[in-house]
Amino acid sequence: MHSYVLRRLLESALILLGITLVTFVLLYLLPADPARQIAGRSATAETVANIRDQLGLNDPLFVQYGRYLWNLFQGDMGRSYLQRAEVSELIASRLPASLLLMLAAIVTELLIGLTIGIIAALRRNRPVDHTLMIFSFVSISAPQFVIGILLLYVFAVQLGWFPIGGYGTFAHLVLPALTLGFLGAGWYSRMMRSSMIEVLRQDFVRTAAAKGLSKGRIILRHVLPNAILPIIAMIGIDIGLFMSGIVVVESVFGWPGIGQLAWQAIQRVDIPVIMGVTMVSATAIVLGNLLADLVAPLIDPRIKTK
Amino acid sequence: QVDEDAPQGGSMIVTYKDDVATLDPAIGYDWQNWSMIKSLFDGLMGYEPGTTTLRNELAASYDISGDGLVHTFTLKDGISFHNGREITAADVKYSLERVTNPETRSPGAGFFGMIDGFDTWNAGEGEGLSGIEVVNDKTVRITLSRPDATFGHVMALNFASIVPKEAVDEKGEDFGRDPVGSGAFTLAEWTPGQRLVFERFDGYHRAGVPKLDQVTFEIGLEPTVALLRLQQGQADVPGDGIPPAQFLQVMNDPAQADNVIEGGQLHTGYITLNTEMAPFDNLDVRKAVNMAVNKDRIVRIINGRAVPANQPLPPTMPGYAEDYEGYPFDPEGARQMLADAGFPDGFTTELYVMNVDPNPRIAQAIQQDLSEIGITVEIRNLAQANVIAAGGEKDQAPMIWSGGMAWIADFPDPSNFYGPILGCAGAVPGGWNWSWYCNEALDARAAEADAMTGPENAEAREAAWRQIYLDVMADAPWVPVFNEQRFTLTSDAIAGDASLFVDPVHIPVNYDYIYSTEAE
Amino acid sequence: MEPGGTCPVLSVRDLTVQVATPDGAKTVLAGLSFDLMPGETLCLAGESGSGKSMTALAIMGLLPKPMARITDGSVRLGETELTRLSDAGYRKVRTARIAMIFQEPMTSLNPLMTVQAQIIETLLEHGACSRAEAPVRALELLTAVRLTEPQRRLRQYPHELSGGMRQRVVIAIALACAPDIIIADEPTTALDVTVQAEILDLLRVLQRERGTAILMITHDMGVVAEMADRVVVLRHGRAVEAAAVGALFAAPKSDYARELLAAVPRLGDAPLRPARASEPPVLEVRDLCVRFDVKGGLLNRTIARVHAVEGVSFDIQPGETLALVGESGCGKSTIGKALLGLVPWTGSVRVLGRETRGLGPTGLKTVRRQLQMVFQDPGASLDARMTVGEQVGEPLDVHGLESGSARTDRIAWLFRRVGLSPDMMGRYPHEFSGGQRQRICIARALAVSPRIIVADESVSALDVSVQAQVLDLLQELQDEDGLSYLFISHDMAVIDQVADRVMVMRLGQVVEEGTRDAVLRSPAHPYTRRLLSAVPVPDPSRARPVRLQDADDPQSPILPVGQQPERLHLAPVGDDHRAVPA
Amino acid sequence: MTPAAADTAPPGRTRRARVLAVLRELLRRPRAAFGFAVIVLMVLAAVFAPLLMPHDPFEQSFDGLSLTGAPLPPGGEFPLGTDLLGRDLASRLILGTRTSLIIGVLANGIAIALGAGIGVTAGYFGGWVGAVLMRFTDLMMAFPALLLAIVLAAIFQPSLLIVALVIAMVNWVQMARVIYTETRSLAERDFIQVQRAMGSGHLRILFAHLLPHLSSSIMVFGTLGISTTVLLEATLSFLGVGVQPPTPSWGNIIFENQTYFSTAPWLVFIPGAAIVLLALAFNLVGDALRDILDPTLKGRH
Ligand SMILES: Nc1ncnc2c1ncn2[C@@H]1O[C@H](COP(=O)(O)OP(=O)(O)OP(=O)(O)O)[C@@H](O)[C@H]1O
Ligand SMILES: Nc1ncnc2c1ncn2[C@@H]1O[C@H](COP(=O)(O)OP(=O)(O)OP(=O)(O)O)[C@@H](O)[C@H]1O
Ligand SMILES: [Mg+2]
Ligand SMILES: [Mg+2]
Repeated sequence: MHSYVLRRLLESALILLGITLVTFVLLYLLPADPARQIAGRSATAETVANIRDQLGLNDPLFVQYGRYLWNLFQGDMGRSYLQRAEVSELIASRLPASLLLMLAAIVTELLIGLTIGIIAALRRNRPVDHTLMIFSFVSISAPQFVIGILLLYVFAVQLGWFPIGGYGTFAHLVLPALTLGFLGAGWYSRMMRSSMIEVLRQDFVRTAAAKGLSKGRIILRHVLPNAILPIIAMIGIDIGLFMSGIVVVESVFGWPGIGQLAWQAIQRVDIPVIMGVTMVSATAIVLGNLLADLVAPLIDPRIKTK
Repeated sequence: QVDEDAPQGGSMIVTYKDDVATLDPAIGYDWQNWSMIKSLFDGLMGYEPGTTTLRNELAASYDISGDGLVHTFTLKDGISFHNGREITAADVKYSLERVTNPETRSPGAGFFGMIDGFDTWNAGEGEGLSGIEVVNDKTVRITLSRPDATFGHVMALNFASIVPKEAVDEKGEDFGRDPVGSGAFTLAEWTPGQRLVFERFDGYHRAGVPKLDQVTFEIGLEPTVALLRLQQGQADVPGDGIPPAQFLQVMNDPAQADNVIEGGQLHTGYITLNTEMAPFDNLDVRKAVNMAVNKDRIVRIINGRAVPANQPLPPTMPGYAEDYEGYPFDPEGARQMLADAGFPDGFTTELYVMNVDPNPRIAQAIQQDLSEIGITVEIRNLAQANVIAAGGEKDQAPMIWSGGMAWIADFPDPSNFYGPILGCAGAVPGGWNWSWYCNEALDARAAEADAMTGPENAEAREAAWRQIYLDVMADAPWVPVFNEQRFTLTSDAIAGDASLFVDPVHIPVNYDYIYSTEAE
Repeated sequence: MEPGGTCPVLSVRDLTVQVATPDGAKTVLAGLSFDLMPGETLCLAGESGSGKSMTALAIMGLLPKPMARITDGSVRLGETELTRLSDAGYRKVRTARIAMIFQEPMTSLNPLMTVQAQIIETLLEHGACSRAEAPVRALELLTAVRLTEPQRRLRQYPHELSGGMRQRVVIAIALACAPDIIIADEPTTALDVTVQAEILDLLRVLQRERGTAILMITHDMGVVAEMADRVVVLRHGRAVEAAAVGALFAAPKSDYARELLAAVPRLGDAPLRPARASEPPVLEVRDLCVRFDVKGGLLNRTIARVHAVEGVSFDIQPGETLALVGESGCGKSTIGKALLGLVPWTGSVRVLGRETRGLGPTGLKTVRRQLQMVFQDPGASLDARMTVGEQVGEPLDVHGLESGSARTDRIAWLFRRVGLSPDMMGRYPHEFSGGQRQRICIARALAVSPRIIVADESVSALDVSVQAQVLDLLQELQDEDGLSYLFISHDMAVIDQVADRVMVMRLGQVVEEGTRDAVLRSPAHPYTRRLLSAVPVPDPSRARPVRLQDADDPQSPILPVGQQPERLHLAPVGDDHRAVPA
Repeated sequence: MTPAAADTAPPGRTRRARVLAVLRELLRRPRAAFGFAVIVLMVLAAVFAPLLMPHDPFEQSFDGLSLTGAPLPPGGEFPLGTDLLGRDLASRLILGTRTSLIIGVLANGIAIALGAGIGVTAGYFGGWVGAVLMRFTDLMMAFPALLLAIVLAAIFQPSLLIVALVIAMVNWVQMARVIYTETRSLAERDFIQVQRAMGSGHLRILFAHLLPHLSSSIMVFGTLGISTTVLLEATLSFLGVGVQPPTPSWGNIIFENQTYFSTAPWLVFIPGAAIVLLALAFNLVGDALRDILDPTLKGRH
């Protein structure tokens, strides 16, 4: 088990290395000059050249990459070109908020999605099922901005149950998590539904019924845990989707997460920040997948991690 | 006109979508932190609140020698930084050398090019700016290498703010996170991505200023949401303005419309026509394009939040040519002109545009107008950095709509619209002169105009600049489209002279002079 | 055993069950009636699809909804009329008064719950004991079903147990609330003969100890003979005959029962196999080894090996059948797969004199034209989404043999060859019975006219009557075309019918080999003897030996890297008969 | 199951006849028929757009805006209202069907095919091929897709093809993961072993035997992917990769106007409804098709 985790960590590290390389190359190819972004519109050509020189942007790609890696290994992610602050600090100040939101969103989408999936599977091909299917497609197709503002308008402005955006308390968390969760719920409900239908056909469900167990218990203890297995792998994948999709929700709710930072950095070619955010989100994704793989055997004893 | 005796006390909340990049006056160069820095720092010069009139700020007096080359500033007495230390002439020299030091990588270094010794110092050689001389504790003498009428304005730029060396040395690159200046406010709290809190600086050199005890900036709020907050009484000024989508809604509601203050802005939105790329190397083609764009309709598309423009300078800028008619909107004539220029069937070209609303919409309007005269325009909808990069290449972007990146003057002087965006200096790879328009005769005249220093020459200088811009228009490297108006929405909780809410150098509002209606 | 009282514990009258089909309702049980007396074992026998499981499910109230429903009749449990019970009422009956053991022990336990949790859950649901007592009760139950190390088993998950152990757990659950009746739906079909014998013994002992009535469902007349007090023979949803077991076996009244009994293979009365002249063998296997790596560790290196097959050697002559027997997991299938190059192996395999070691894909392809394999489960080895005609034709396409109308003709010929009508070609596998599916698999194997067929448990999943048909078919093919078979099975009675020579395997190695008569009539190795004694004998008059055994952990063929299993050596014990000295 | 089970069509029926039979079966189910009708209508709308559009979809008509520059609500001359430039929304939606169908069906299709292909290959071959492919999948999953889009946008001329490619590159990953796991278990099943024993080539095993069994998962992802890709296309257009203005697509109509949803709801909700309808239609048809094509479910309702 330990060596398995170690091996997976090693693999993850390699993947991350690959990602730094690809991202670096892409940024190098990007036809936008960070030096000009720093120098501003009044700068002379010499000033720009001078800045390029100072930042080492004139060096060959591999030299720049090597330097970046070397610093990274020493725990130095560099300083933002535009904000001049340490990238690690910029990220550290925002990461907790991002993780919190992501966690809440995952919980929300699972709560909504799985509930709907379960009901739909149990009422398969009945009107309830069809209605829920339409709901899941609507939720998948809905633009987050619109959902966010609608929720905000109804629950924060009209009903006054929650603050109008911001960060800090549990009340602040509810609406953004709901917005993100709403989208994911559509996916999870569809997958949970088919997974449930599959499990409901299994022999052991019939055995459970033959034991005289109540319907609720059969669903909760026997069907659900088995049906949820394929979903767990999806949660790992989900983290990636959140990392890229979180920007809109963050800006609607004034959530001080990493998405905003990334978005602004990409807009203005702030390479150290882009690299840093990419690394962090890639790490989150890779760890998320790893976690999913590690959690699976806890639920399913058949999966041996050896 | 500004009520200097307004009561002190109270607080206000300003909202912003984007986080504040930095509060280092040598580095901050976007409209959001521009006025924040103005409230945290002071330079030798400043502006009368709500106007474009220069006044002495930290300087008690400002003398210019007859030839316009030597500028002598005397500091006020008893002025100190937020850390309590008294400001001396050495701080002025240090601050100006810091901003021009290549190591600082300041985007504003280029403004100080007229100071003697700039070229060597900025190239990383020598020991500071030779043109700056500390005469005594209170007096500093700055020698220019050429006479420059804009120097007073340059000294009022944020980049010329006075900073304490010990604080900069201590904080290093993090000075922008933890600024120490001598402005009306001090930074009390900065939670990244969430909020900044400014508090009154009790030792401020102007009595009775600032009016407010506290200004809170709530960060990360989408403009639509900021508006909701304001409507709920949870914010006082939406820093990003009224969101375009809600503009009409607000203006149609008399209660809210009452709280909207409209004003001009030193801004021009324009289309650059790359004079180095065919077919825009043909003057008639450029003129035809100028005649084809229906500016009235574009203004209507953005709900009338601008006025049509016909020349580079905005109307509130000295040197604006009131009686200039510009190119008339005349598609028929434009088509004829195009045919005469050898393009009876038009041609196909590209229009680069930044991808933030309303710019793509404006680009589509332009596209439709040009299609009327047979020009097929393909729109390239890109992130800001990519558009800027394309503009800096000689042969990449035939047309660029400047919206979102458009020129807003750094200081209220006509020269500010020329150098980087219309002069030869900007027409280099990586420059901001996206039309690649380079008229050396005009450049020479511009230099001459800037050399006309002193109040006695002001009128002549203005006339010279006016003519320069009219001559630029004769070559039609741009299609000036509109000058954006400012619409500032406020809550009832704050007040002040209307000019403070559309202050030309403080966007969105002049934080120092606005007061709270709840204050005694 | 004498039936206890005179008042039946369960009484089924005129039970009629219908299922919905596209062509309207179909009656799968028509007016079935029988009584189950306290303490007696009643067997429901009949071929696949005759409605046996439907009867069981109908009694349990577990008919698949909304497809199937009881349209008529009554099921009385003592005084209670079950068909009129509400859902909640039924729940109180299930397991508390009637418990059920399902056919598939592999899938009838929840893979995610420990044994203990699954037992306790039942106890608590029916209030059989308090939460605190539950673990103790669970332990008692496991001890009662003779599981070794019951304490440890409680904490294990189903996948950590062998099939026999799992079935014991299922039985323990069934016993949990001391029910009046246990319904066992083919409880041993999926198990090894030896394990089957153990489970049957266990059921008998438990019944004697507790006086539970058992309704046993099976298609195996051997099992019927060993277990039943009375028998009801079902066909097409109707009872064809109901009689005491002795009477039925001695003098079956209905034709169908007679037919069924005649089809039962009996150990020892197989026909003589003609002796054959020694010819060059079609298949020579020398020192075949198959090992699977078990990976692990930081660098994912091999840390252990499964020694699935260890140094097996044998020859097969033209027209000869070599039978391979042994318990589950001893490496029988793996040998078959190795011959076809489906798993990595070492040693030497010569097909028609040609060494196949080191052959590339094209070389293997020619080998595969000579050697084909028929897999154990005909259902699983057919692609459910392709018509059977297509599937039989596939080998022709793969080997580029026929195309166009010649191909169609060939497929039709193959269908006729295995006794199917060519107009079934357009159907899908699920539209066939098990026996028919096995015929299709055989037809597919025959498509390329191979000389040798590896038949891996080809008849284990089939009804006796169907089994007999398939065995006849194989025999016919051998007689006519001189095919050779490597016949893998664990059923001694079947092997007795078809084999020329027999090879007994254990843990990847051969423990005994020789001619059929030598190995089956005078077994030398104790393991062979155990296998033979476990075969249920279809003769109710024979005394039922009680060989109670604990289910033990099967020995493992997995050894750490570097460790080799001890090689066994065969010593001659008679004419053409060798065994490992005991 | 008795040997004399219900007889199906005679052998030797042609492919064409089979397709027709499936189609007939499809149309017999009301929900599937509805879905099918929606798809057909949308395809017709895309093909015959020029004939169907009530107005010129590019014309920024002066009557299309109110005096203050607000778009017009549905009704009157513009049946579905106008957009912020005064263009007829109905016409733009009809024309946008082209892009959105191509993206939702084609680009999504490529993504699904790529994901299924990689997943199935990795799962079927296993070993180092599988390891390399799955590590590559992990890498792609963790990779910032937006960045890729921006770089591509800046380097290439924007076109539908590029969008389709970018979407495919971003969206295949989840599919690959899921299919990989499923293939792993399928590949162990007997009927695949039989194929190997028979000497069947890999292609035959992959396409004739594995793929049909994966169709159910592919269907779930495929139909869900329709909405997501149509919306993703809008994001990409915004970044400059996708179809460029003034060419309409449902996604970019929503995207351009989403901030106006409270003042001009028709600009967001009508194209939104179109996307939901499209995805739903494919889902209904897909579900039915799966049932029809799964021979074990034949005839059950
Ligand atoms: N869900 C169903 N839909 C339609 N027919 C069904 C269904 N389940 C069972 N049947 C039919 O009911 C009949 C009886 O089936 P049952 O399972 O009772 O047979 P069995 O005697 O238990 O056979 P086996 O020995 O194969 O288990 C069969 O003809 C079968 O085809
Ligand atoms: N691909 C594989 N990887 C690892 N171990 C395997 C593999 N295939 C088979 N084994 C192991 O090899 C041993 C022999 O398996 P095999 O399938 O040959 O048994 P068998 O005699 O056919 O059993 P059964 O009667 O249950 O079919 C078993 O322990 C099994 O777990
Ligand atoms: Mg059955
Ligand atoms: Mg086997």
